[in-house]
Amino acid sequence: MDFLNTHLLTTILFFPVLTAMIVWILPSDQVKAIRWTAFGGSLIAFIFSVYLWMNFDPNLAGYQFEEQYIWYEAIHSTFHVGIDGLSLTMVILTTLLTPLAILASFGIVDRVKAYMMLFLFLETGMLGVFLAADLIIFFVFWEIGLVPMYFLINQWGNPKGERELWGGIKISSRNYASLKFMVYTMAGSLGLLLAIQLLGVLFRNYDLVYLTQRWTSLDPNGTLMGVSTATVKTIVFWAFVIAFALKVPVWPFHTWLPDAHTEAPTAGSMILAGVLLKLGAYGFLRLVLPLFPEQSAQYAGWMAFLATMAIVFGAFAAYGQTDFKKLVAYSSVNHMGFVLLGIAAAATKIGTEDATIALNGAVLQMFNHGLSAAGMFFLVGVIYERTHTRNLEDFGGLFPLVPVYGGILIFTSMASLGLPGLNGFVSEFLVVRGSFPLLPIYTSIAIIGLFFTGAYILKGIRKVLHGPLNEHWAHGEHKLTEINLREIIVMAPLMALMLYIGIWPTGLLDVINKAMSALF
Amino acid sequence: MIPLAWYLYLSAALFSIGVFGVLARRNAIAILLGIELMLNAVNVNLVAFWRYGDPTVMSGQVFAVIVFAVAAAEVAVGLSLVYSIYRRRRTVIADELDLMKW
Amino acid sequence: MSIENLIWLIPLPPLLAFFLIILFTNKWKGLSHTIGVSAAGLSFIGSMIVFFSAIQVEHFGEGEHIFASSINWLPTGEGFFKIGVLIDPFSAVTLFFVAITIFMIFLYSVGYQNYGQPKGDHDHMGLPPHGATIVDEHGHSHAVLSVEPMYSRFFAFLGLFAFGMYTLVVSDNLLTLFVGWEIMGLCSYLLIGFWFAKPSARDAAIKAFLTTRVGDVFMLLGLAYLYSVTGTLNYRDIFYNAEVMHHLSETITPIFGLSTAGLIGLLLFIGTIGKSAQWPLHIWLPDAMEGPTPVSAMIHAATMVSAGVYMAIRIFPLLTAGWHGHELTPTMTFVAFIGTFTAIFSATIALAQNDIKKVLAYSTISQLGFMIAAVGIGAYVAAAFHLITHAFFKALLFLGSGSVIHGMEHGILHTGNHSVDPQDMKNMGGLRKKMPITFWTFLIGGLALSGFPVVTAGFWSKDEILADAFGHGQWVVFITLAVAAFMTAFYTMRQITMTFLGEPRTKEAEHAHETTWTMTTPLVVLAFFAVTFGWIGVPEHFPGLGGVLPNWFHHFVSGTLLEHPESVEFSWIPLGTSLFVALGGLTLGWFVYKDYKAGQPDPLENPFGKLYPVLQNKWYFDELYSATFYRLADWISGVFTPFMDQVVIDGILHFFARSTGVIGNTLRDKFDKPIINELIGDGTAALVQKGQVLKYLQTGRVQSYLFGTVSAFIVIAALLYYFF
Amino acid sequence: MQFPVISIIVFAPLVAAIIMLLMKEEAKNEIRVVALTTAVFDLILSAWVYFQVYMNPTMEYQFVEKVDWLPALGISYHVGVDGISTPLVLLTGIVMFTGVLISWGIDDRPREFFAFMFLLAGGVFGVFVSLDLFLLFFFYEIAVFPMYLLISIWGWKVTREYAAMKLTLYLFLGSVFALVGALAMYFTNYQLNGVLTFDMLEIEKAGFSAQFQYIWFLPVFFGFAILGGIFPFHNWSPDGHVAAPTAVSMFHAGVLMKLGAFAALRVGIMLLPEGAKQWAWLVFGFAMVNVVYGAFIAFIQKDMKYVIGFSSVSHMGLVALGFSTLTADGITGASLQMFSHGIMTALFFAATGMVYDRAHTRQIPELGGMVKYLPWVAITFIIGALVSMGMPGFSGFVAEFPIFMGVWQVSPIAAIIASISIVITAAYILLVVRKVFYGEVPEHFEGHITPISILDKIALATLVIFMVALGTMPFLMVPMVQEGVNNVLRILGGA
Repeated sequence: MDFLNTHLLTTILFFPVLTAMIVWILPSDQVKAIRWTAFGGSLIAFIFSVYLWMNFDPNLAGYQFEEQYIWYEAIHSTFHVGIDGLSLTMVILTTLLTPLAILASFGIVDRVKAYMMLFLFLETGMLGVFLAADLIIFFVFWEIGLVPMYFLINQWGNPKGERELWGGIKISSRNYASLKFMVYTMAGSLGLLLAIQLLGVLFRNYDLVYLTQRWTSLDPNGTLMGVSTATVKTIVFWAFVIAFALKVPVWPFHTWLPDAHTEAPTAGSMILAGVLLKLGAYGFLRLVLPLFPEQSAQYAGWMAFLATMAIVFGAFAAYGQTDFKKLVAYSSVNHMGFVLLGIAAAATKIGTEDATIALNGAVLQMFNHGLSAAGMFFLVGVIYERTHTRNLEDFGGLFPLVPVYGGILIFTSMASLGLPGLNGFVSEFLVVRGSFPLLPIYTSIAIIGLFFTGAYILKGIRKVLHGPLNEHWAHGEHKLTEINLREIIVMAPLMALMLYIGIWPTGLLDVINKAMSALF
Repeated sequence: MIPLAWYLYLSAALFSIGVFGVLARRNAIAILLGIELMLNAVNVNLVAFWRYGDPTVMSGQVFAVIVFAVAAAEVAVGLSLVYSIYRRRRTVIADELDLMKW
Repeated sequence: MSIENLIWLIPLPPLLAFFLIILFTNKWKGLSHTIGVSAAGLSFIGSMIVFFSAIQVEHFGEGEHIFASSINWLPTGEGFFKIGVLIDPFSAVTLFFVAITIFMIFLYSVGYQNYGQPKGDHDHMGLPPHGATIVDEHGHSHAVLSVEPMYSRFFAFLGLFAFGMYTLVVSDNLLTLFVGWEIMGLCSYLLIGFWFAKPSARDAAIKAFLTTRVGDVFMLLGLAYLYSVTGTLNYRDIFYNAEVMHHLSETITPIFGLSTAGLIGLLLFIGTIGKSAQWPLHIWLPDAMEGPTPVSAMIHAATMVSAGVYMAIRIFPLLTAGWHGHELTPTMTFVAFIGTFTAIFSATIALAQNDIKKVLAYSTISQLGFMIAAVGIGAYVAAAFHLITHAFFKALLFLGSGSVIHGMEHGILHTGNHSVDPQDMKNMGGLRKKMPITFWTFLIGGLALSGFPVVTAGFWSKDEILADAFGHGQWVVFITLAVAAFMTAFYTMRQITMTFLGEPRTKEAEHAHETTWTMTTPLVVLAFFAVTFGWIGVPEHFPGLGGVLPNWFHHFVSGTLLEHPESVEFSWIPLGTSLFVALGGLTLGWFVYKDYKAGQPDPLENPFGKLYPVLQNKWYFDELYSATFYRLADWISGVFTPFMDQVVIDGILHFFARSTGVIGNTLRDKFDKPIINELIGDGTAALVQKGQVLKYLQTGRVQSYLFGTVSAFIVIAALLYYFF
Repeated sequence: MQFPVISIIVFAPLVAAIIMLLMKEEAKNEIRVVALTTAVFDLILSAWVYFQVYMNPTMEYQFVEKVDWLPALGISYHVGVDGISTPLVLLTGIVMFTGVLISWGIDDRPREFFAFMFLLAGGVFGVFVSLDLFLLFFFYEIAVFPMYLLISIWGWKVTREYAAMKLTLYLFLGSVFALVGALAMYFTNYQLNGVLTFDMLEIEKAGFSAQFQYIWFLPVFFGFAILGGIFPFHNWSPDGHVAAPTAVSMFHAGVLMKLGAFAALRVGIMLLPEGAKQWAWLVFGFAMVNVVYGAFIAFIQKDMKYVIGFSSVSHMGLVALGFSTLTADGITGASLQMFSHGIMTALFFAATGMVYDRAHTRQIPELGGMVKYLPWVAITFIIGALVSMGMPGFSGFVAEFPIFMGVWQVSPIAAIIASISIVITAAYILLVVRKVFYGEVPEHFEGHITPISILDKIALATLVIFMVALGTMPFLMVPMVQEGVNNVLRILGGA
């Protein structure tokens, strides 16, 4: 126990890897054992993080449970992990969603072992980003996360579908999607890498706290490498922004998302939308705002513009889809837009009450979107497993066949629509409330964008559940079966949380709020 | 006493005969003999220079002795080579021995 | 238990009922409705306790004389955003009528959804029950109504709805009001689309949700604005706080030069437009009649829509900020215009409708227009008064119409001719004898709606509105409303005549018969209030009656806000007008329709001529919208966005991918192979060639080698000799 | 006189080679066993050396042995290792070991094959450890010469003569230049200090005139760098890779190219620091070309070995780039990159070889779905791919990151340009992985693909372990490298 108290973060961080190793030594044909081991492992990680939550003291500023080990002294980088209210929220989200995702993928039969191992590695990758207190460590995990995702999409993705590229080159769409995802994101993080290197060259140190205070205290009129500090900062700022914007993803860097989502396996999409997208937003909060207050303030307008575009066009695009999963995918663009809007607004006047409110909203929105998006993707997966189609036109009037599923779907959709009383509303309201005084125009447009959120959500329900029953699914071998217990168990915690946060967000928000007040 | 030059003439003559033998004769044995002559010519030189130089320094004679040894070994190897070739090719005519060609 | 805690508890029972039914008792219909009704009953009792303890408080509403309690909800930087409950005079009276109506709905639903009837022969979830056939002891098989397949679910939704409405009423701030507001939006979506398998119902549901949402987003904007200006959303902190209001009304915004208060009020009011189905967002309400007749219809026609007016009255100080009793502020003008126009506009449509529910729906819109107009001209007490009376008699009318339809369905099942539309008034007539209770209650409701003098509540409230309009010198408003009132009386009478009077125009109408007690009891109760509730608001100076009863309502409600509006002094003109329009409309309606026969064209068609189809088609507003907004949205989402994503953005990405390949090829073929290889590389091949030539030097003859050696030696020696 | 571990490491392969040549041709298995034992023995010893140095990293050379050889000419047998060469010795041990495992199945004159390979190995070891210029050349030629035979006899029928000849010409050409430079140093040192010595530690202190260094740096550096595959003298290497048999390619790309880079550092930069400073910009420029150019060309190759060959060009360019920055970061990174790339590319060639031996084609479009039959190969190849795209958590990142930091200090623009290669690398390597190992199997492969042997698995596993270990725990290697680099910096007069 004492060891646990001193090494809690590393335990949480590497427990999935440990589990993966155990999974590895299991014989490949023991599918059941493999599944349950993976699930159990991730569950234990979650229990640890709950324990972390219990022992976390929201009133302290700065990192807690810090650990620091020698890692790579040649470039003055140490393995430094720590946690504050912001990362705590994200850690909880990650460790909560991973077991659910694994449970959700019990249906997988093809190369289960590899699949589960990849998933556990993925979890470690994501956790690492949230826990890192050292820029290099941050980057390491940031990139590591890509690899398992790439293979999950590439290998367990939807085998059907072909994508016609230029010059008549045909490529199976899951390859297209995975490659696009991988290379695009790597290209995006290139700027990040270079920027990180620049910082390292300047300060011979990668510790976040140290970097922040050194970098922000640079003489703005001075010069770096013969270029004026302001210019350098601006360039580095954009390098960071683009890297994170790609991941969020912000319009117009979002096109990889629908492809990746549609091709990814259900659980993959859950994690992708639930956690991976948050990495970008987290980057904004953890690095961009603290490191570049002036630049952020200066270019907040642009960020807000992009955010608004994401909200509006995300909604429109979602409305235009006939593929259920694509619809949900675009909804992620739309929702994450609010996160960025909040961040951008906060950037304009960092430290004011409005800014704090906006940030609270943004972080809570990250958490909420994690819940609802994961839920939505899972539900899409549930029906896809049964019908093997995602085309909305093929459904219709399924409600009588699957009342329970229908109920869950409507509930989750409403959460994602931002219905008051469910989690989405609280965060969206906070964002709007915080942003309005700071960026009235963009906020107004964004709010009006909310209308279309409603439109596409209802379209989804309308096409799937309502309307005259599509007899094709009514009987015969196509008969649609009701959502089963395992799947309900996956949804239950998500729905419970949506409701709880919608009604009583105070507990969670309190942590976030203190963190935000301390951070900025 | 006899001037040094005479010895040199002698050895030069011997050497020339040796060279001629090596280049002109077609019989491998004869070529070997030619080589022997050349070596001995060298010996004559060495000994003569020793005698007319500083007799206290023995290096001249030492060299001569080494040359004897080398010559002996070389004859042995050479003859055995010739013999083995003869056994295979039934000839000792050097022109016909062009195995080292490409 | 203190009143405050009790208030907290009021909304909870229905919510509990919702979850209980959804999660557990879905299978057992009886258990479900027991839970539902008793939950509604609990809330009802609670509300009554609160209401009556409220009216016993002296100077209720002034300063601390209210019931309020609040708790921290959202941490915002340093402080907290508090939510809580508040009962002030206005919310007290609202609570009163809400509690009654909701309880009645629950009760009514039991009968309306055919509890106790057998399961339908071929009923499906999502479709209205088609009826069942039973075989009695004599072996005759009768067609009887069948129970709703989703009976339990219906009560669950009702519960959720009740929760929303109660939350909205008891909340002490605009945010929780918005919460309840949206939850009701969801319920209206669920209830209108209750028979989701009917495409019409499904689309109507979506239409309702989205149309109201248009208003909601603006309302949310207003909320954000108000919150960020004042730092709170609490009614008392804003509206009951002089210097806040002063500040709001003094500061000027860039938009239309409105004052901050005005702008915020406007934004919030757009929410009202959506919720209360005011023009131009009125289109959803008539379609909402697709819901299970008439309960869901009555829910969002009689109850939910009042939420819009409720808020409009709540934010009255914002709307009227900077108004000194004379000419209206821009915001007020806007509000008044919307209200008045809607009143007359939808009244005209109601004239030409044949669906018994549609008529009521449009009359509802029109009556709401009255209230909004009242708010617009600064007479919020009148608005509140009409809100409540209207709630009673409109609920009554809807339930009555439901009862009628139910009776008609009896008839249809009896004759077995399912082609007959049980809602079309042309198929009715003479139901007076068949269903007496329904007839009398419906009559009362109808008279109240048309403002039949003195006895009915509708008269007093409508008269007060007209009086205020006149008293504030708003001639346009006054006249328009008067005309609208006239039309109201006319089409109400038309409805009554076509439905109950005269002779049955179809066999079905002949075989219709009275409905069960669970349905008639609510009718009676509501009818009682539809008559009596008016008498608590009789103006002092009203001839004769004036002194008899104190104008309790005015005194009580006017305590809601800081400055108490003084009731306008009496004048004969508005009174005469309202007397005239009510009676005139009624009589005219009766004369026109009293001998209307089956198959005849509607008597109005000839005089109206071309105008008639326009009215029937609701001035083509649906068509207009679908031609503009819907199409635009479809184009953007279906054409423009895909183009931008897949062609433009992805195109750029692919361009990079391709150019990499191109560069690579060029480097390899144009530079690497030809230049690098040739210049530095392929000495190789040539050198091998040379080797081929040179090998001939190697004769393999010992002597030639030796010869070469010697000659070389000689040459070198010669050279050395020559040079040195 | 301490235990001469270095000499044993160096001469064990040579001795083994002689032993094998004396054995009967038919006794193939015995020969293989001998080879394997020697390889293991060397691996263990080099690991031991590595461990010793890791325990106390110092700027000085360790395990130094010095014996006069031709005192008259100042030639001595002088060997020792420092922080930079130790990892390379270990690398050679690993590659040698895995190489033997991989080529276990060679059936065409295994005796000669292994003999030559060990000759090569001995030479490589020698170069890495020798502190005497003459000795260095001596081993250098020993290392280069067997390549010709190995490629031209056991290589790929189509291009082997061409490739072998090309390679030999390039390398000898290069070494000639370098040799001239070396002799120039030798004699100039004699003029300056009146001592005839090839001992590099002496020559370091010679204090050559700046003029002299300016002149002689280029021939020396590029003479060796040719073996490191520096632009524009890179073309021999892809051709050589393609022609060479698997194990030889592993040696070739894994170790031999490092030989060039290492010698270029040891002789070029460390003995002629002024010249290095003078010409750094030129080297920098050429290295930049390597990096980007190699990546671009690899992107369009259809032959697996060509892809890997050109990726080696690109990665070795990073090494040269790192050296040419003359900064602590850059050189550290470069040294790490030498190790990392050695392991990685050895793995690549091993995997490719395994695929080729079974599919009899290296044309990427013709391959597919290998993961079904060769899961080990697939997985290890993928890990290699991650390394080569500089994925954090693997050795590639650990190595490339400091290089880029060094480049930043020289020219930010260059850093940005060079970084493009990372993305391109990711793209083409992923394409290879996807096409070769995934996707559907061409039907004529059905059933013809035999699983790999346990020895192959051991080999692959060994390589992977090192890549991951270095990637996740850089502190296992970095400190000693830093010490070595400090020594270089001391000479450069900086840091």
